[in-house]
Amino acid sequence: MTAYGINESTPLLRVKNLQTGFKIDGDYYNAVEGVSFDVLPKQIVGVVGESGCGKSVMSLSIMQLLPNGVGKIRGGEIEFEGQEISKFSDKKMNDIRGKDISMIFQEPMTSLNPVFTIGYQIEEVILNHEKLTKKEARLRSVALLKQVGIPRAEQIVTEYPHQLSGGMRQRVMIAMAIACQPKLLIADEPTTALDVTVQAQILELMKGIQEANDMSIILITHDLGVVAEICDEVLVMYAGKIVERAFVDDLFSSPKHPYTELLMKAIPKMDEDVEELATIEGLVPSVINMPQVGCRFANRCPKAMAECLTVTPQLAKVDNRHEAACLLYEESWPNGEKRERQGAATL
Amino acid sequence: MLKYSIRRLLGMIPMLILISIVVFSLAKLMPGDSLSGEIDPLNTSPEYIAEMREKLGYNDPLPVQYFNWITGFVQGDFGKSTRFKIPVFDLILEKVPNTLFLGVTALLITYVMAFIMGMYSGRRPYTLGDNAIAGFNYVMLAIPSFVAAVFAIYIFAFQLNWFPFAGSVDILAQEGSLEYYLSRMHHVLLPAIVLGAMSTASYTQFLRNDIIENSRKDFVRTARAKGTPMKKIYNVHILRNSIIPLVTFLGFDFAALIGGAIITETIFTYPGIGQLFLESVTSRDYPTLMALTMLLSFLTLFGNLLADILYGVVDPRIRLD
Amino acid sequence: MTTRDFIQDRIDHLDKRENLLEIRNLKKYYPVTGGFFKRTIGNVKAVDDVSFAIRRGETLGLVGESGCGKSTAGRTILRLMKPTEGEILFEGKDITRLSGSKLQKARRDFQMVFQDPYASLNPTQMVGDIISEPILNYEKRNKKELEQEIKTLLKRVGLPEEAYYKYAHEFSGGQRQRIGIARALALHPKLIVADEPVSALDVSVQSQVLNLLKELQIEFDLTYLFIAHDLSVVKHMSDRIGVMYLGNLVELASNKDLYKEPLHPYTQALISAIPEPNPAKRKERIVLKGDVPSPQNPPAGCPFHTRCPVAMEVCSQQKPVLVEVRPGHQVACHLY
Amino acid sequence: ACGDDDGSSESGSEGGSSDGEPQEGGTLVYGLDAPPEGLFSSAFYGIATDFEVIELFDEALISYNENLEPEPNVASWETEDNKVFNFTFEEGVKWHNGEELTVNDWVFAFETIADPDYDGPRYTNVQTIEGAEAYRSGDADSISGIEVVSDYEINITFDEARVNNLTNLWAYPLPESVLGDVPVAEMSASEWVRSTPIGIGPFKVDKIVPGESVEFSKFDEYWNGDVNLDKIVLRVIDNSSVVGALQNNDIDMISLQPVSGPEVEPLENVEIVTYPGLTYYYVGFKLGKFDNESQTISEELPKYQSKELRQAMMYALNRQEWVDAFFFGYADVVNKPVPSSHWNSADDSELIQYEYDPEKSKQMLEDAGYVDTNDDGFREDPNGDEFVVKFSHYATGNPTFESRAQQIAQYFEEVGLRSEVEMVEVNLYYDMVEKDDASIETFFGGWGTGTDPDPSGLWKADQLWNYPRYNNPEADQLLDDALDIEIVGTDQEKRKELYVEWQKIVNEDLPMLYIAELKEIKALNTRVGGVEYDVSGQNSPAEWFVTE
Amino acid sequence: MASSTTITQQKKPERSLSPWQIARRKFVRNKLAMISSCFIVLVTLMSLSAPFLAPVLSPLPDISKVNIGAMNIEPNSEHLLGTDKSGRDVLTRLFYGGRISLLVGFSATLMVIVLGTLVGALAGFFGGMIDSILMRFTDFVLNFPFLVFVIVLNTILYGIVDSLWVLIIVIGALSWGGVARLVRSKVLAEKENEYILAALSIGCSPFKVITKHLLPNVISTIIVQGTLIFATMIVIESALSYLGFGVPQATPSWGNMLSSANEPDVLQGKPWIWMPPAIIITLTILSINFIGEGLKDALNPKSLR
Ligand SMILES: Nc1ncnc2c1ncn2[C@@H]1O[C@H](COP(=O)(O)OP(=O)(O)OP(=O)(O)O)[C@@H](O)[C@H]1O
Ligand SMILES: Nc1ncnc2c1ncn2[C@@H]1O[C@H](COP(=O)(O)OP(=O)(O)OP(=O)(O)O)[C@@H](O)[C@H]1O
Ligand SMILES: [Mg+2]
Ligand SMILES: [Mg+2]
Repeated sequence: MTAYGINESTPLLRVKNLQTGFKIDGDYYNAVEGVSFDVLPKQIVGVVGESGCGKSVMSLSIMQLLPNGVGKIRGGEIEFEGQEISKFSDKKMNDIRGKDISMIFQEPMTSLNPVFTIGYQIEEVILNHEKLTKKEARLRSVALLKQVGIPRAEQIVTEYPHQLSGGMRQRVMIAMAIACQPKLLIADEPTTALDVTVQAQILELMKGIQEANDMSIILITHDLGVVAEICDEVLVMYAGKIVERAFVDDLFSSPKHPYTELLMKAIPKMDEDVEELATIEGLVPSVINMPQVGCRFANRCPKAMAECLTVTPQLAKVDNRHEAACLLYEESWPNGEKRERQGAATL
Repeated sequence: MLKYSIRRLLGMIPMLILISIVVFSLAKLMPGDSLSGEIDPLNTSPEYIAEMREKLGYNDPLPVQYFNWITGFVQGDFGKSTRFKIPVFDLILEKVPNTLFLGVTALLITYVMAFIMGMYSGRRPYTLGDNAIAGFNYVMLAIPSFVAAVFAIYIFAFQLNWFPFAGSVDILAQEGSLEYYLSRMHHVLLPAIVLGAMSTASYTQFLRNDIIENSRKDFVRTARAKGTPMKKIYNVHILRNSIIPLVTFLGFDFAALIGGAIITETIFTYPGIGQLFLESVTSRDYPTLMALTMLLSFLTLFGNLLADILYGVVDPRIRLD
Repeated sequence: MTTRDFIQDRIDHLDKRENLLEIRNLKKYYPVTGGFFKRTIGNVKAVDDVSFAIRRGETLGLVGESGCGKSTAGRTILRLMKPTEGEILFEGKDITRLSGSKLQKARRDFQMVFQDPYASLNPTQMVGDIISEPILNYEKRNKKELEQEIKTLLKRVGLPEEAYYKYAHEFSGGQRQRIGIARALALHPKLIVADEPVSALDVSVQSQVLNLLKELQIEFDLTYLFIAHDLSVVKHMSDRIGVMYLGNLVELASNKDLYKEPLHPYTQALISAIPEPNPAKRKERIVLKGDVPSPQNPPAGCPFHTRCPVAMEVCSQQKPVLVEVRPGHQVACHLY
Repeated sequence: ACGDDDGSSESGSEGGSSDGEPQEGGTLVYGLDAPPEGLFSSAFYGIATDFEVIELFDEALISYNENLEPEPNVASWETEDNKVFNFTFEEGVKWHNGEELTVNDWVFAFETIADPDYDGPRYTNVQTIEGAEAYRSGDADSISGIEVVSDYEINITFDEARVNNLTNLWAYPLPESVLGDVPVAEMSASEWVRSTPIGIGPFKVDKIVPGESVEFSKFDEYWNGDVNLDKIVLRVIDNSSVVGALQNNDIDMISLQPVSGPEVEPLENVEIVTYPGLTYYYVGFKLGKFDNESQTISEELPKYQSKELRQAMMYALNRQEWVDAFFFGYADVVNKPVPSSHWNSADDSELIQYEYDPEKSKQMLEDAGYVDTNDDGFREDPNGDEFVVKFSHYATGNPTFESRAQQIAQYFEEVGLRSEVEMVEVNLYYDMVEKDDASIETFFGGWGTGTDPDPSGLWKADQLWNYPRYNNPEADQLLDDALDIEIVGTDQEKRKELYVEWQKIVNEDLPMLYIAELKEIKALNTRVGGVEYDVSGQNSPAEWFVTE
Repeated sequence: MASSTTITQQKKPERSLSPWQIARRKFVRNKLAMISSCFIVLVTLMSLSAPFLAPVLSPLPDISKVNIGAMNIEPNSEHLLGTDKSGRDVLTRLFYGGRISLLVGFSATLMVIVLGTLVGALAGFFGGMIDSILMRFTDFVLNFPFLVFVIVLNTILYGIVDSLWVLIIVIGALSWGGVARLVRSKVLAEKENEYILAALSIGCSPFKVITKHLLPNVISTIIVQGTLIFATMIVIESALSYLGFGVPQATPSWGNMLSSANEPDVLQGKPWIWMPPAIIITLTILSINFIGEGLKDALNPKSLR
């Protein structure tokens, strides 16, 4: 894997060639196929892509929270602080989960257990990892709630999730996630279910906490706007693979992969009047009939060439600030094999 | 909650009145009365029967009879059993402890068994153990209670001789002694198991499915992400949620068990409300029959209320006011 | 005439066209029942005194946070619900009090596109039946002809002819939404209320549907009431935009005016809260405090004063009314 | 008097194989296959089951021998005219509460039963005492026919001289010492009747678990000799469990239903004892309608008026086969409505036997004009109309009843009479039969008789319970004569002659087809001894014993 | 070029499977449910053909006749399951009994489903006053002690109407409450789906909305419930008959065949009389439950999406 970028510090998390599959009718199908990336300390990495492209599966793989018996890590390595954790037992993972890496999810409505008080649920994570008395844990959770900007924290700890609004629940989730000062926070679409104004509040909050706690964040979203707002670096995923990786500014100023490009053109902009939006025809292939060779985006790609169906592009540095997996770039051809031009035979 | 309960209790009144009218009309529509079975030249004469009919008010106009009955009823006077010649209230009171004991034992067995099996199956779905439990439960669900009772007596009382086949206690045991209570336990066990078998099976499957379903919920993923061990997740997070519907069944069970006891008690000759009920039908003991019917209706209504209240207690999302 | 010219032409002529739909003081309250006897113990004021008009061929956008009453407004206007108060005039005719078969007849002219592409199609019906049903509700038709017509329609909304024989569960969200649009179009209605038609869709698919809706508008001279919570989508689609907050219309202006010069503090906050997908254009953001109050007991005075960064004394006492502060730009705020 | 061919071997039979030396001590478990109602007082009980319990702790002042003739027990008597009786009590007879039994307890019983508030069914047994009616209607403070001579002697005067005054008389005392203060209306519900009853028998009640079991223990002050057993435990068990319970030695003795007989017979540890019963079954014809107001038969129904038809139907029945199939040898075919064990029962040699003879039956039907005129395989009536024997039977949960009825109908069909069976719910059934409901044409019934051999109550034209509405003044006269002291005096032989005469008439007239009389069946564990039965019931429990 | 062929294959026009067809496929693949269905079909066929089968299988095919000479015969080659106390062939009676038990079960179920669906759908769809009235009435029916009502009504109507139909009507009339509630809640839930609103907006009359849109989507629930109710009805029939309050004794049904186990001699001594009905009831209920489970799986709407 080619290290790129300017930051020389050692990565907090290093994912190498991750492959995660699901058992469907007895066979395994990979929903994440050979994903590699680094997360550096204090970095916010955004992951974008259409629904079903494997963002959640990838993050669940890191946490080893894949559904039991159905989902499985089938290859690759996950290094956290230099430790290879992908083969850890559940017990060993429990020491990491919630403490070193924590996670918040998309649905604040269902991610909290409806029958326990807010206080109990925050204390649980604290008591899981630290030797504290109940009382101390309670004090800590009140403090945490205050930190995430919840008014009346002393009272809220005795209340149940259904008594809170969606935004407040997401704050509770964040409080829970940062309770043990984790080094890495994985946020899987944390604001998708929220209103714009509330979303803005939550993003603000996450950014603030990230700075205060010096943690890294993997922020999963399908909203390019959100990425642009707070991320340092972006991974663009398509059909289980990373198709582009870049610093935020670079990605938006000059997207390299046709997919990224289209994605950005498809969003209506506030300050521009376009009569017609860009569209991507067709659908993300489902995990069961994923093309095994060639570029997975080829059948939807306006710039596709004949080779796109036969040659699998590799994620490679296409310029010094950008990685992409597209045969338009010579670097993406496997084995450094130079592309033999065959005319402009587009599909 | 108190206010809610009182309101609900008051709300039952119209329903109970309606039921009482129907019960009364039905009883009156039934052919024959408690005296038509008493024709027996050894004991009785036609004059006696005619006289008793008059004395018991069977010849009054129906609204008068209803009014007399219902006014007495609300004052706790359920009338006098035409068969046993004692106040129905006393009669029922005499049988209630037995039925209650049977019902509570059945409930206990049901819940304990359902919890043990359900939690095992829920944690390990589609394993051998789960399949075995499921198989067992399907058979339990399929055997009607009277068939089960007959089989149980045949096998456990006669062939294996493990349990007594009748009665609620060994008369020789001294009341109050340990032996007495053991004997009661011994007597109640088989009917209780039969009575509870069906619910045990359905609750087990229910709990299992609920646990499986809950284990796929987002909050379980959250708990795992917090580093909570699987065992605790099952025993605390999931169970606490799965208990909710199960606990509310308690309210319905309350009435259902007593209703279900009719057959079981009869087959096991276990002297309780159920047996009394069936006998009062066959012997046309209307005061008893009507009182029991009202009691069962009330219990059903009360069970519903109880279920709702329990729901409010165990599920923080429900607020009763 | 190119499309672009056509659109320009349409916009130019909009001002001169008559009102297709006019809403006056529309209110829709949901009763909140409680107690054993199910008495009404309160009201959710989902739509509280809203007035506006839509001209023929125009697209009016409605934005606002979740629960502010957008869907309720849309559904009440289409008389899928009985309004609590107010008047709905369609082509000058009062349809507020219609019911039964009269209402059924009137429905021909206004249709709806729904938010949830999964829940809005009957899973037991074949796509062909879904789309032909509205027509058969009003006319007796030759089966063969109708089938051909439906197939043409399917093609028009970008679905293959074979879709006719398929069931909804075989389609993706975007395709389902196209089916929903085809169903709405089948009767050639004059007005279409689109209730968050793209909020359940992916960005890539969203743009397909938005483009389609725009094309169809021109082709069939449709009038849209376009509801969405995403301001940028609304802006892309609409000629004019209404901003709703807690059942009230707080601002109504043309597309351009609203973006360039939002007058209401809520609109300002809303616009600033939209994540800007261009890091180069990062801007100062107004972050609102707190959550949307419950519509069951909305705050007295201006509904927004609890979260308003510039709230004044008067805001908590008096409810501002919608006034035209600039030509074509109405706002309900004490600042103006 | 029990002149049955096999009767002697059964009547007075003794139970248990351990008939050797009586042993002291031990507990006997007595089974009941239906729960008692809990009215454990002879004055109040309603069903036979309760009486079975009462018999274990109480006894009557007068007992009956195997010919159902009264014998002195606690009381002995003298009379000259069958109108005034002088009774003398044994002295030193103790109630279970230690009080001594005196004639006042008997008077108390009479007054209780004659009380207007009395809600039991025994008034007929007191009614005939002079002044009882007046006492009951409140016109008198005491019953004038009762004269207490001393604590142990009492004179009782009846309203008229009858031959059966004694057998009809109420013969159980009530313990005034405990019930004296209880208002009569509350007596049947009082704990003295329901939970702590006392009597004068060899065992006293220790504990009652209602509907389930009763525990008795030996009464040390029993007046009449030694008591062997220490305890008797009475247990109620379900019908279906009887056989199993016997097999497992869970119960020592129980009354069996005939159907259980064949199951119990092979059991090594159980012995079956039978003795003649007092119940008989019949198929009745509705010959008329009864008017309750005037107490007369007001209307004659034509369908079954032909005696030849009835006799032909009798010949059509294979009663022996039927009895064997459904009663397993625990019943005998009868030709008369008087149980064979009664002293007034006619010997079979004097009666028409109605042996099964389908050919004769068919011939008789032909002769009577019942021929198949339309070739449908069934006979029409003499007018050529469809003739259907509509046969009603009561229905309970017991499926055997339906088979029994069906089989009888099949017998009729075999001689060419089209038959229909209708099963009617039992409570409804007796109502319908009693009210002469039009849908009842022929019906199945059973009567049990008491110790009094007089059949008047069931047979005379002015009696409600004469269900066939049999109206034969000649026969009624015979019944009246047999009770008329002017005619028969105290001569039992003379009475018997009249009864036999009567039986000959009804034997020929056949207002009902007599089917069978039942035997009582008891199952005894082989460890039980000292038990004896005859038609009057069992011997005193005092004599029972168990061996280990 | 594997991928391109799959693409062309997918594009081939074909009439696709309706949700019902998918459900049927899933159901057919469910082994347990299929075996159970076969069993039920077999039992039904045997019951239906009892009059034809009886002369073949038994020397005593007439079940209405008592055969005094052939009582209590143990199973042998002539009487495969023996004879009962009336000398009637147990196997033959079992077949005939199936007719009654299945008939009662089926008719009562039909009645329950129709009544329950009607009440539940009306209440759920229209809501408001109609809902209140119907649901109060349903509560009333539900709260009524079932057994009393059945026994009493059955006794009252005895002899007035053919008792079999009395039983069916009584059971049916008293058991629909649960279905009504279920259908109502299902309708309420389904009503929330936008396609109902869509149906209204395209001009469907309320009647059409209920019958064409609402019911087809509720029907799977009803079908599943129907199977379970069918089982319950068979149990109720046999329990009532067992207690002597059901089908008259003369008509064999599984329940009243079993009631002979009540007799002291049969339970212990003649198991061949009561065990066959006991076993067949159990197996039937078991099969129906399996079918119900299978249907529930197959009709699960989640699998459609
Ligand atoms: N439990 C599962 N069983 C089978 N397949 C699954 C499972 N979970 C996810 N998948 C498949 O894995 C692929 C990736 O899913 P994933 O949830 O990671 O998508 P995502 O990018 O997070 O989408 P979204 O934006 O909708 O959350 C999808 O095609 C999905 O069908
Ligand atoms: N049937 C109903 N009964 C009672 N209250 C309702 C009902 N439907 C909606 N409401 C309430 O009315 C308010 C407005 O709802 P509405 O659905 O119109 O909002 P919305 O703006 O469309 O929200 P969203 O963006 O979530 O679709 C909400 O508070 C909602 O809870
Ligand atoms: Mg996801
Ligand atoms: Mg909405």
